[in-house]
Amino acid sequence: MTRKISFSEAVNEAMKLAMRKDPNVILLGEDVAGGATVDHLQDDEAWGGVMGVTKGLVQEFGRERVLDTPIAEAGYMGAAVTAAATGMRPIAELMFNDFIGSCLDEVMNQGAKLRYMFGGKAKVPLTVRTMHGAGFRAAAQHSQSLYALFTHIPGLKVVVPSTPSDAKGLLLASIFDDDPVIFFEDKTLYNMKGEVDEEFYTIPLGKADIKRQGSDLTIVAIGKQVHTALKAAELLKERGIETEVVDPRTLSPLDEETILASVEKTGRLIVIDEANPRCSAATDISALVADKGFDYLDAPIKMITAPHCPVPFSPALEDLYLPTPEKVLRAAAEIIGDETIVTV
Amino acid sequence: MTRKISFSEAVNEAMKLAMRKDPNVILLGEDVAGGATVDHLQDDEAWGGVMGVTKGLVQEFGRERVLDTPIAEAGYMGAAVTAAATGMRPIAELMFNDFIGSCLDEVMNQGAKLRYMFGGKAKVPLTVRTMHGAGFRAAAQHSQSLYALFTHIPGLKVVVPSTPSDAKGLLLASIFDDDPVIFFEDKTLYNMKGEVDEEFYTIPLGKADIKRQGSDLTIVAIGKQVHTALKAAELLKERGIETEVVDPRTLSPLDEETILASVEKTGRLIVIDEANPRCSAATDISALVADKGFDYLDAPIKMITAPHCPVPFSPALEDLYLPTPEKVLRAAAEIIGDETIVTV
Amino acid sequence: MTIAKSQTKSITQEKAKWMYQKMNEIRQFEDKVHEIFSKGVLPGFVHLYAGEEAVAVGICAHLSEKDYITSTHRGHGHCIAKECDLNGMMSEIYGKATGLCKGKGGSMHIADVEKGMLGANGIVGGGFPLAVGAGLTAKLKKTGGVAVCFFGDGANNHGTFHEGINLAAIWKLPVIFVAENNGYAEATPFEYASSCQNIADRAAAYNIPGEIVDGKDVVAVYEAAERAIERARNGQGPTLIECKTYRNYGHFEGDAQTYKSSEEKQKHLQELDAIVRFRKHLLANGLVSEQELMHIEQNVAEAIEKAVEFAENSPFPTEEELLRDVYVSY
Amino acid sequence: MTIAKSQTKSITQEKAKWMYQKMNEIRQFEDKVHEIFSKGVLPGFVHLYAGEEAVAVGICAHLSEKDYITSTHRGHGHCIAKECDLNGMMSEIYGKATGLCKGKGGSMHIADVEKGMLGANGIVGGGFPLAVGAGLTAKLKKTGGVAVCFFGDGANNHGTFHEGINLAAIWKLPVIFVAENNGYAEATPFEYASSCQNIADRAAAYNIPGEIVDGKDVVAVYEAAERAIERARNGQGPTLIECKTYRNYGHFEGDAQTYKSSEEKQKHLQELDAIVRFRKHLLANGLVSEQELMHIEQNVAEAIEKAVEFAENSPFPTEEELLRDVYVSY
Ligand SMILES: Cc1ncc(C[n+]2csc(CCOP(=O)(O)OP(=O)(O)O)c2C)c(N)n1
Ligand SMILES: Cc1ncc(C[n+]2csc(CCOP(=O)(O)OP(=O)(O)O)c2C)c(N)n1
Ligand SMILES: [Mg+2]
Ligand SMILES: [Mg+2]
Repeated sequence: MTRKISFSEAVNEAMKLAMRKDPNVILLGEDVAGGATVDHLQDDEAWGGVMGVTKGLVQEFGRERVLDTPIAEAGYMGAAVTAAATGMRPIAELMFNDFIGSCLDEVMNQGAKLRYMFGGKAKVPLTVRTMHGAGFRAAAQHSQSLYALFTHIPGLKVVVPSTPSDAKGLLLASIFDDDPVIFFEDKTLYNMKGEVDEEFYTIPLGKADIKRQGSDLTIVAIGKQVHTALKAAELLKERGIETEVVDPRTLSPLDEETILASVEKTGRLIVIDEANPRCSAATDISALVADKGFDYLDAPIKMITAPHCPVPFSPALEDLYLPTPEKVLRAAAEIIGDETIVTV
Repeated sequence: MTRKISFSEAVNEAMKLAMRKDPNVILLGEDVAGGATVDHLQDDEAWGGVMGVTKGLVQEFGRERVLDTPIAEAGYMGAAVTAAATGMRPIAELMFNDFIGSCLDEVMNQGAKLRYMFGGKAKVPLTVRTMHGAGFRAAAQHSQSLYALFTHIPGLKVVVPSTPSDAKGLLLASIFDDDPVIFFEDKTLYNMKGEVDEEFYTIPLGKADIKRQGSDLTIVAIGKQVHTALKAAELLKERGIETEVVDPRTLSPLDEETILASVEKTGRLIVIDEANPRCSAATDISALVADKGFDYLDAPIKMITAPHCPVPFSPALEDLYLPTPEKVLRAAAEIIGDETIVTV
Repeated sequence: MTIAKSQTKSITQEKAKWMYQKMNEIRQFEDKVHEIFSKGVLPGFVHLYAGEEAVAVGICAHLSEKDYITSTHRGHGHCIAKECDLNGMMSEIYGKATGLCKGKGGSMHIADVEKGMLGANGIVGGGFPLAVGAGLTAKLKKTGGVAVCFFGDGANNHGTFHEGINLAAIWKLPVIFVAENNGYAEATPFEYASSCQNIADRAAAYNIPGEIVDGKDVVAVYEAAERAIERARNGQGPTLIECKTYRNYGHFEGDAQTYKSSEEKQKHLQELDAIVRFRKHLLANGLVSEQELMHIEQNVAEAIEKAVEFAENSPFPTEEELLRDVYVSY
Repeated sequence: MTIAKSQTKSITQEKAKWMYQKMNEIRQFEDKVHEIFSKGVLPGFVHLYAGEEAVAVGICAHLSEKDYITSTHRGHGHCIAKECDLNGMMSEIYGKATGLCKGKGGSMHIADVEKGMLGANGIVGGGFPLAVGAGLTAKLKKTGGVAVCFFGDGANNHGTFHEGINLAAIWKLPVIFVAENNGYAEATPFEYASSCQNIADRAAAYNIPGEIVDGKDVVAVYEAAERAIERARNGQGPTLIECKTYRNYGHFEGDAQTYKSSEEKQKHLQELDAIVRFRKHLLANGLVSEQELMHIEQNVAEAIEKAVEFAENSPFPTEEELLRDVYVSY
């Protein structure tokens, strides 16, 4: 049975079901409960996460399995890596993905590489949940979308869901995956509602989802930008252009087949990625198609990304920083060769 | 006057000249001198860098300007950021680029963003010198080429030289640049010799160099892989194929014009990048051409990169990990449509 | 380690007035931001310094423009104590073009390098290495300046605490590490997250002096700072000062603060209020008259009103600012 | 803090033989690697443990397979003390398919998770958080196991030292932090890089016991470890043991070691040699006979020769290994 719940409720539900299913699933992070050792909060949380995403978990699973940590990202992330390698199935929350600067080694050189360096004699079933995304007026150090850094690193899987329902199924798949997964949650999507199945279900990592079918133009969009793509597709439809919107859902592994098949059908590709443009997921997808899908292409591949600058604080500037349907339309006009599209 | 010196001597000479020119230039890092406080090494080094690249600097400039640091990358890298912002012009050595896991925050969230977050009211004339590259049998945590991570981050400049002469001129330009620059030195190039001018000279950041002219095929290659490209070009010439080898020299900023002009001439592009393939410099350059150079292209864009795996220790495997002229030939055969090329 | 008690009359009348003014500026600035934020006008995250005024002011009373400070996500108080412009600060929090950072930084990144203020910082623990760098410049260039690193009890468990203090200690840099132990890091008690009883206890691990002061007694903070800064300026290296304090508001605006008990709040917000206590101290010691104090309070209120007005009437930054200041060349 | 002296006869005969054997295995293994490396046969960086045998062996003598250790770039000794297979180790160092990690890890990443050996580590300071994680599993799963983190004096200034020990302390995890203070990190003296006099002094910052032992006296190490491990197994949390030791070779093979004085080398390599001292101790206390000791020495020598032979006769990994073990699915 499905019912409408928010993105953050869907994430919460996934964790709850995972913890019920497997006693080895634990959660660690800063204030994932909050109020540790406060007398009146022994079995209750103070916060349940900085954005309330982990609410209720400490009540159900107790402070042994829902561990508040000090502000020591390297410490608890490294601990999560070997907890995973020695029999637990930890979910470690990196509050904002921007804080990876404090624990990249634990993720990149330990978690991602253990299995390979040990010749296959270890597995690291670790899920790192982390918030990303601009548009929250949170400025340069709390607004980045850093999934490209992780996608670059072999040994990691990278998931960026765009809807509540995907978030739940992908998070459950991530938690029960035997490799380290970095799971991105866009903070500006938390309040978004959608139909979500009550039951335990997983969505396989590495399978893209076609969020809209179309035959004239392919847009591959990441995370929240799937919604920008869908809005642009609506506007394009008014001009008679049928847009296919592909949501890769996981950047690593990437569902190359679905992307290539779509471009084979449409002959045109726009990639929307709100991250910075250089060495990004946008360039990654573009380069894939410029190689394996070259013969399908009727026009240049366009990328709609953030500019090459940090995320500005001022709302006036941050709004300019992000991709918009209008920017997509401009690119579409260019590759379709119809300037009137811009003015839809 | 030029004379033949090694890559590491060229890097050393650049630092020496910079320190002579400007008393604000200081050098910090682990064992950049070595032997700090050892009685018989007051004015002498124990090592002069783990690979000897900073030899002789402490003798000339003293321990006030050549600072051995504890193993505290976050500490000294962050210190270098504000030393730069408050009037020094530091060169901070990150021994292996793999160690960025210990100090990414200082580079990404502080050094790269200060100027922007402060509305332009600071500059950060910091140069981070760091070793990269596979082929040294140094295994997964000492062999990565992580320039894509840095190129992704706005506010940083990224330099990857391929010859002694470029290394010297680019390092001097980096040191006297007013923005933070990450300067990559391939450890397997240190012993490579080349003609280098004795004098102080700079090579502008953001200018590619055409290392070989050709009209049939463009190879853009990064760092050491320029030499793979040149070897492949020799082999291709035997088949009558004229290859243009473009060395971007700096990945950020990237000389888009030179790359696009070359592809306009040749109609074909191969990118060689020994880093891992996803969200890489290879995909970055490919995506650039798939957009702005699409109309020049006669064939798919090929990327010769490492596979999506950590760097293996075993020589037998590491040799398979790296790009080779043979792999380039295979790609060339494919996009030129002449299978006989492979067998050159 | 014993908690240092404040001596009398170490502070000149002029300094005392400055301190009282700055403490009031901070309190009123924060109360005003709290008020405006609750109306939904302000963008983003805001962390208020109200309650901790004695720390920033007691320390910065010794500093001049050649001295640097590094700050935290809770940076407004440090900015004001380091004499950043109130209009420019408020405007920055609004994201306006007239902000100290042209609206690009916001509350968590207010900076004024010329004033020696190296920025609020969105990264907990980010300030330790940055203070070391400013101290290194001071030492190498022999400016006579010092660098002060303000940090929270939460930051005291971050790796940069260890690396930064060790570096400053071995290089004998003129750096003062000032712990603002307000008992909580977000919703997590200091006692849970820290294996030490006092942050100052950790000074011994670096062979540097560690001192605990009542961080709500501005005179005590002032005096501890004096000792530390003298050591620093004399080339004797860093000191760690732990100020026991309390934040009057939540971690950020919107925090329900369920982790605080009402007795605790009551005690701190009323009995122990740093401004009330300093006011009494000044009057009791005849340093400043009641009239002068009221005059200061009123001037401050006006200045804060003006700052809000200035911010509200300022324009937002325009499009060309988006890609400016990424590099020196653009 | 005083340096703990070793008591007599805390060690059973059987244990004593095991310890003597392991110490000899380490010494001879490393001497052999040194010899082969100098012939240019071995690829990459190699960091030898010779001289520090008493530390790894004195600690690991208390451990079984349910206990975990984390190691360093100088990991051969830890591997051997944790009973990793000598053939598999040597083969790994050669980069052969029969290596413990199929040749993919090499000297800096030898691991055997089933034996509780969580890997040598190319990242200085990398082991602290990893040991905490193993300790966390032990606590949550109530395995009765402990985790030992071996680390160098250089690592003691890395941020992970601070974060890892604090975490283990607040969570009262069964982790033992074992400092191998050999006086140098690469070419940098401990005294220069560390603001503390002893690494064990830093234990106080985490409210945990800190103990200094003569790290070249295997009995002293054994006894200190016993106390710490008992505490850990009893749920009393972590201990920091500092072993004062010395590395006989350079930082890595190829290091000219200009930073060492010849008196220092002489003293350590001769007078203080841990194996010689343990040998004397065993004989003096009548624990093991001269004949038995010689027998052990000879067996070890043979085992090392065999290991080299095994490694040399093993094949290199083949192409399909390149992309295997990146993920569980391939
Ligand atoms: C590296 C990092 N981790 C986590 C956070 C999220 N965060 C912001 S403030 C804060 C609590 C800081 O506590 P404390 O240092 O005591 O300062 P206070 O807020 O009490 O002034 C946390 C966890 C962050 N900004 N940076
Ligand atoms: C994070 C990191 N920084 C620097 C290095 C380079 N490095 C390898 S070993 C070493 C010295 C380590 O010294 P110590 O911890 O005392 O161990 P020892 O070699 O003496 O056993 C250094 C600096 C590294 N591997 N990792
Ligand atoms: Mg606090
Ligand atoms: Mg050492």
